[in-house]
Amino acid sequence: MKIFGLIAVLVVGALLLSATSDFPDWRDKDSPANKSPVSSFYIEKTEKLTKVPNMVTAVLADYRGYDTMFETVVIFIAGIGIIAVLRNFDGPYSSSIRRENNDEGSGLLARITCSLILPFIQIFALYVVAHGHHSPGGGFQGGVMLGASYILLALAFGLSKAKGYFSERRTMIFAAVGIFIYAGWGVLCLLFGKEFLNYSVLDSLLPGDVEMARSHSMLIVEIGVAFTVTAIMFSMYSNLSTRGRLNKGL
Amino acid sequence: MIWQFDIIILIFLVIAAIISLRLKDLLGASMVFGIYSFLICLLWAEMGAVDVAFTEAAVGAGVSTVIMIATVFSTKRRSKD
Amino acid sequence: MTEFSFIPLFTWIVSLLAVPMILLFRKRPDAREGVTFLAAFMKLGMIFMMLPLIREGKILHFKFGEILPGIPIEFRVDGLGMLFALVASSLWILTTLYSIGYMRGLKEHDQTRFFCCFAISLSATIGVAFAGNLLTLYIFYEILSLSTYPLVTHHGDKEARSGGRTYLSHLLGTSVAFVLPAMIYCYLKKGGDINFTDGSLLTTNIDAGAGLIVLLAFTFGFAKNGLMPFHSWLPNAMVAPTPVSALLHAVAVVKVGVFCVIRVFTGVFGIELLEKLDIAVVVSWIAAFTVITSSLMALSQDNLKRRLAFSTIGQLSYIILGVSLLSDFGVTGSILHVAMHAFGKITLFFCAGAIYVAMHKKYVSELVGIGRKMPITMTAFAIGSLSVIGLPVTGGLVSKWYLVMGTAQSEQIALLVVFLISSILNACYFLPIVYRAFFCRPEESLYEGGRQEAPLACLIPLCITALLSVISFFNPSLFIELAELIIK
Amino acid sequence: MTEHFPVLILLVPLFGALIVVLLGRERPDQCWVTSLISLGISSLISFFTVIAVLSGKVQELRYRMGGWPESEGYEIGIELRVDILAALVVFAVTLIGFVNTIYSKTRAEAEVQGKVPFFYALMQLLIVGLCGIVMTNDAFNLYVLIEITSLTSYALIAMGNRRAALSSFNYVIMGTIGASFYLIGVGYLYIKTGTLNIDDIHMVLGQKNSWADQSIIVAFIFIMLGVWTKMAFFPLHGWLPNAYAYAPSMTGTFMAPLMTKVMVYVMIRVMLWLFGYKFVYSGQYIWGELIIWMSVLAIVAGSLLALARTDIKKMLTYLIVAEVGYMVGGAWLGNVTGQAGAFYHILSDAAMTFCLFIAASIIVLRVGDSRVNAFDGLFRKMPLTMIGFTVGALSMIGLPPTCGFFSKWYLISGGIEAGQWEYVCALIFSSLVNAVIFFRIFERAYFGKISGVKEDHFPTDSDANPDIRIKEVPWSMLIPLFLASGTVLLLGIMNRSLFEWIQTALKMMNA
Amino acid sequence: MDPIVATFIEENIVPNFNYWIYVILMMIGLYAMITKNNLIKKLIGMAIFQTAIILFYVSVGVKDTAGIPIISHHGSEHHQMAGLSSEAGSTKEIHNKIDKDKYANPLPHVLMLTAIVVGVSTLGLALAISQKIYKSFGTLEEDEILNELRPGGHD
Repeated sequence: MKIFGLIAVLVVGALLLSATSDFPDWRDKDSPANKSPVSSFYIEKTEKLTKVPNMVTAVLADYRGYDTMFETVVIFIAGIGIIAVLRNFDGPYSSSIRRENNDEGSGLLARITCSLILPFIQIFALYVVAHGHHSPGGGFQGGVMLGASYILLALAFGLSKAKGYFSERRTMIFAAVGIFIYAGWGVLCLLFGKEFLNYSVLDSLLPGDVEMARSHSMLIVEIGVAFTVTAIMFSMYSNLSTRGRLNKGL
Repeated sequence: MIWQFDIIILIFLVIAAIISLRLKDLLGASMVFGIYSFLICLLWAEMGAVDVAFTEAAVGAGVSTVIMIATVFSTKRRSKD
Repeated sequence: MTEFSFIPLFTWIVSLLAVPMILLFRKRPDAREGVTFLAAFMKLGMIFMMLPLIREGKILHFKFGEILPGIPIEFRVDGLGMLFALVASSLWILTTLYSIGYMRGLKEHDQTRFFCCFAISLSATIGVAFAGNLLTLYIFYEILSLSTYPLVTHHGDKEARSGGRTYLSHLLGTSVAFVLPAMIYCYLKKGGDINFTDGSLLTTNIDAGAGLIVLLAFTFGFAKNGLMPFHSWLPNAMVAPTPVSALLHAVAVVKVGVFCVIRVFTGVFGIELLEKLDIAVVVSWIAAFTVITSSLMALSQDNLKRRLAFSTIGQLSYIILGVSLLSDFGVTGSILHVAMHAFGKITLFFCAGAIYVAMHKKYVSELVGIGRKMPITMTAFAIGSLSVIGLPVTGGLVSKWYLVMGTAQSEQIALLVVFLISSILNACYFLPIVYRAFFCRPEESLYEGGRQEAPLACLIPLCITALLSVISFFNPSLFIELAELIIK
Repeated sequence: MTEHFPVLILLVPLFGALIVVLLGRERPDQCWVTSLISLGISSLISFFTVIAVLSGKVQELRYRMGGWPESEGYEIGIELRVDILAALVVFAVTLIGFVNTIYSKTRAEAEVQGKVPFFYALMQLLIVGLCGIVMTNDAFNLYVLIEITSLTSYALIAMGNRRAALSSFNYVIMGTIGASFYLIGVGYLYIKTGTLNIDDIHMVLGQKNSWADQSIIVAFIFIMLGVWTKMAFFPLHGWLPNAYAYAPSMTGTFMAPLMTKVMVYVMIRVMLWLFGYKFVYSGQYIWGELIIWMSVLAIVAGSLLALARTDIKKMLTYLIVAEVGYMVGGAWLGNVTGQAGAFYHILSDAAMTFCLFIAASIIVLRVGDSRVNAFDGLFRKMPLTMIGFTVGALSMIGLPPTCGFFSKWYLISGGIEAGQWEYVCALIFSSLVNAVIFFRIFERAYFGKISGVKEDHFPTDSDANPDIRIKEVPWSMLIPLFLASGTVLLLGIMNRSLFEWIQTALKMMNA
Repeated sequence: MDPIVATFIEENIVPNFNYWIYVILMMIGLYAMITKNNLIKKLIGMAIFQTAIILFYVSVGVKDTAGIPIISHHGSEHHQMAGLSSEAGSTKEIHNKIDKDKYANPLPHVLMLTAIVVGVSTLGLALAISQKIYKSFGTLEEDEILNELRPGGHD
């Protein structure tokens, strides 16, 4: 087995290395990928068409928004997939919400530190979501940070306390609603008579002109992504850390 | 855009990857994998892919390490290889 | 010349329509058999309706649907198909009568299933007889194989199952393995149609090697013709009840095999092309080998039905041999032999079944002096064996005469010798039975009680078939006429 | 309205999945109804899409996501592209999903206790992913959708027993390797062409005439390896049999017919649309012959492995491996007949695999034994089920009225046209082996001793044995079975028109 | 560093170094996925494998002389001052003409965001499955699991 694996790996590596021979140089600004009309269109026209200086956000949420919707769906699938595989529901459904006497969680110092920094983490996460147009970040990164803040809460104060804020039912609703916001916004464009996710028709709905309509729609879409990612990150952690029993954390 | 950094980080990457795969203690392996993710996040920041770096910092070094450690805690810690 | 007509379709479908009725009357045997009779007579009636048209040289023709590009489901009634359909459907009536006597006499189980499968297989046989292109032929051929499987394995015990396994594996395997690719090859070669019009492959530039391979693929692929080395399903299928052996393995199934081969020779390749390529002689030598070998094997069989089976293999190879001579007399003779051998052989099977019903004897060695107990049966047996051997006052002589003429016409003296040797062998394995049945002293057990014939339902059909094979000697004109329609 | 059909096909099940999750665990019946409705609507829409594409007004539907126009001849955004082939496959996918939902009504309750909504959500998302794969015209979007289908199938399979979990883990490893290889291939294409739209990549490769570039060849090899891993082409089939055999029955019934077939479609798509006839079939690369031989190997090995199995579902899964060999070989024959035959076989094989899996699951459920001798005497006990099973089996063997015969016909004609006799022989061999396999089963079902019936001389005689009880399963399982077997026959009957549509569509690409 | 060496490296090593390392990382990950015995180790290998591919994609989009793909106005003004101060137009013009060599290619970044998400989703799901396996088999070593299945007839 090991030998077979080694041979296979070596063959694959040899193929790939042989292919690198006729690649354009690394950092070459005239490589086909870099001077192709597509990427130059993104770089040159983005700000004019969408008023979003962060091209990555623009491409992510507008030009290839269809991809990003499915990216969110992938996260969603992972979340409900983990529940479907691992979760074992014992007793009535509501029992997973009930508060236990939390002898869990970590020491006093950690709790105090967490209670001090958690607000800042969450505020920063919201900032990342909202400011993704102008700076690195966006719905996904912000969502992950928000979810991480809840994970931190669970680590410090025990899972049951965290579940008090973010029960399982609520995580599911949040996750579904996030995609609802995203896809629903696209369907709104459909209802206005243009293609799916064609934000430009919504300028009648949103303040500002067509470009601002695109920009605002991106913000809304990113918020949807943030909803889903936050919920799923937390439910991932809470299921994996308790073998799907959701009774007490690490 | 300094290629010296680039090369150094790449070399460290390979080392981190090998270590994390050779450690018999799965907890340690997960830790080293976190380091690996952090290194690669540095690499991307250095290559100008700030969004990717941000995401990797949040996901790779953050969440995926955490869930991996969670799994290690709830299963066995030592592995045979 | 060819005219459109619905009659072939009705002829094909009538026995199919009988099936639900039979299922409906499963609890009332008389009504059930009544339905079967009705269907059989209607079928025969329609065929007689078509007969005069065919004799005028018309070709009835019906097609519907185009299941593959350029290939419809197509019925096309010409002399050959007419003759075969005539024989099969007329003998179906007799067999139905006979099987009523047999099945009830032995209190067989699952008679409903038996009659259903019988009806389906008959309609499949008619479908083969009237098929207008290779695909239709193939489809009905497969349906026939599948629908006869329950009949062969009727008893459901271990022996029957193994027999059925051999049966299905041989027939299905060869047809899928050889016929299908050969058929597709012809389809591509001809550019999208495989109808039976004379010399249809003649238009294409096919060379001798490919032609030989395709010809052999067809000849072995239609393994129902019992050509060696794919013959062993036939003796194994003798585990079936005797009516099944009688109709299917003396008339329908095996004759379908040789019928397909005749179609391939006359319809797909065409005599001229075969003469041009000069490849048919290979087939004729394989057939000759089969004739001799099977006759020798038949000599050593003690089970009566197995002996009949081996003799069937030999007689079928007569037909293939005759058509592979490519001479007018040869082809006519082989087509005639389809009918004549049918009459003779079904008589023999009926007699074997009657003996089994009356005396529960199935081995040749037990038949010493049985002539005293069942004279009528054994007389019919004698006539049938005369016909199969090809001796006068039976129709067998006519067809064999034509076959011998064919060998002479195509200067194949060696094959002529084969015919003579095999006739002697046939005599060797039939006449002793008749002789010992009548002229030897039986053991005492056979003295008490007077004559002990099988029930009338069994007796009447075998008398009729024996009579038919005598009549067909004095008045074979109808068959000859139909057979010669193919030649010109 | 017509121009929005492609995206609606995707959106309806997507929203259906969300609603199902929101409904939650307390209302399994409403979950079932929701997914039934959503998949029904989606399959209706896809049916109308087929009509629209056939009606000739629009040869193919192109749908620009976000409505971004192309600049300098390059697509900026993501584009959907539905021609007749895609429309047919999408219709098959949605229809099978819909029918399988009917089947799952009773099974889902029984097999995934308390997780019904998640099952239905994952199932609908899997349908979304498959439809997206078929319709998208963007190489990277294809990757994302492949991952969606993979993740959903990992989860769906792992919902089964412990064996299912283990095989699902192997599936995760193999599937990730496959998808990542595909991603590598796309990356190599991107670094050479600078675009991700399939048509644009094809155009750029044609312009630069960079067919012979090392990296393009490597890209092709890796994309092929990835796709083959996902479709369980013979040497890479290791994950498939256990995964589909141990998955919950209602999962296996619709995953077995769909996943491999859709990946075969992706392979044909990549070969003809992305790289193009000139590159794939040009004589300068040896892979043509090689892959034909590999497919021969796949067919023979798959059939023999299936012959060696006594477990029904295992046997069927190995038959799938053999069928994949059929399609890969047919697609690589290099003539339109072969490609069209392979494509027609995608549809017919989906139908007959669906039929056989449903029948097998019903039998295993009712008899409680997954080995072949579960079939003893079933023609008497469950006649309706056996009728459905028989239709599927005859089609698998390739006997005339069913669609299996016609797909074999086209594939063999393609093989003869291309002069690839080894492929023809492999096809015939496998159909002979299938005949052996299935007639072995029929014999058992026909003569096998029925448990609980007094042993008389004729165990199969219903007249003599009045105490044989007919025990069929509820209609919610029989209706899907009959729909499937009816589809098998229908495809066989209307094969000609289907084949001509497919042929015309493919001729355009090969020109 | 010695300039000659530096130039040598810059000429010959740098242009393909990223690609080499990506291939090496990918081989490491693939080898671990295929041959490692522990399921968690397999998953770590899988994560490394995926990050290697991401590394490849990101390396494709890199340009020297290019910064992050975020348009920063004062940055471009700066460039205006420094470079072609001759036509110091209104900021509108400056917005209109954007030198695309100043910004990295954003497309690979977008694709890789998606790829990272897919990676973490796969990882989470696979971890869940491995926990289920541990729950029913009591171990995460592949050979032990197979040994336990052996009497059950594993093929």
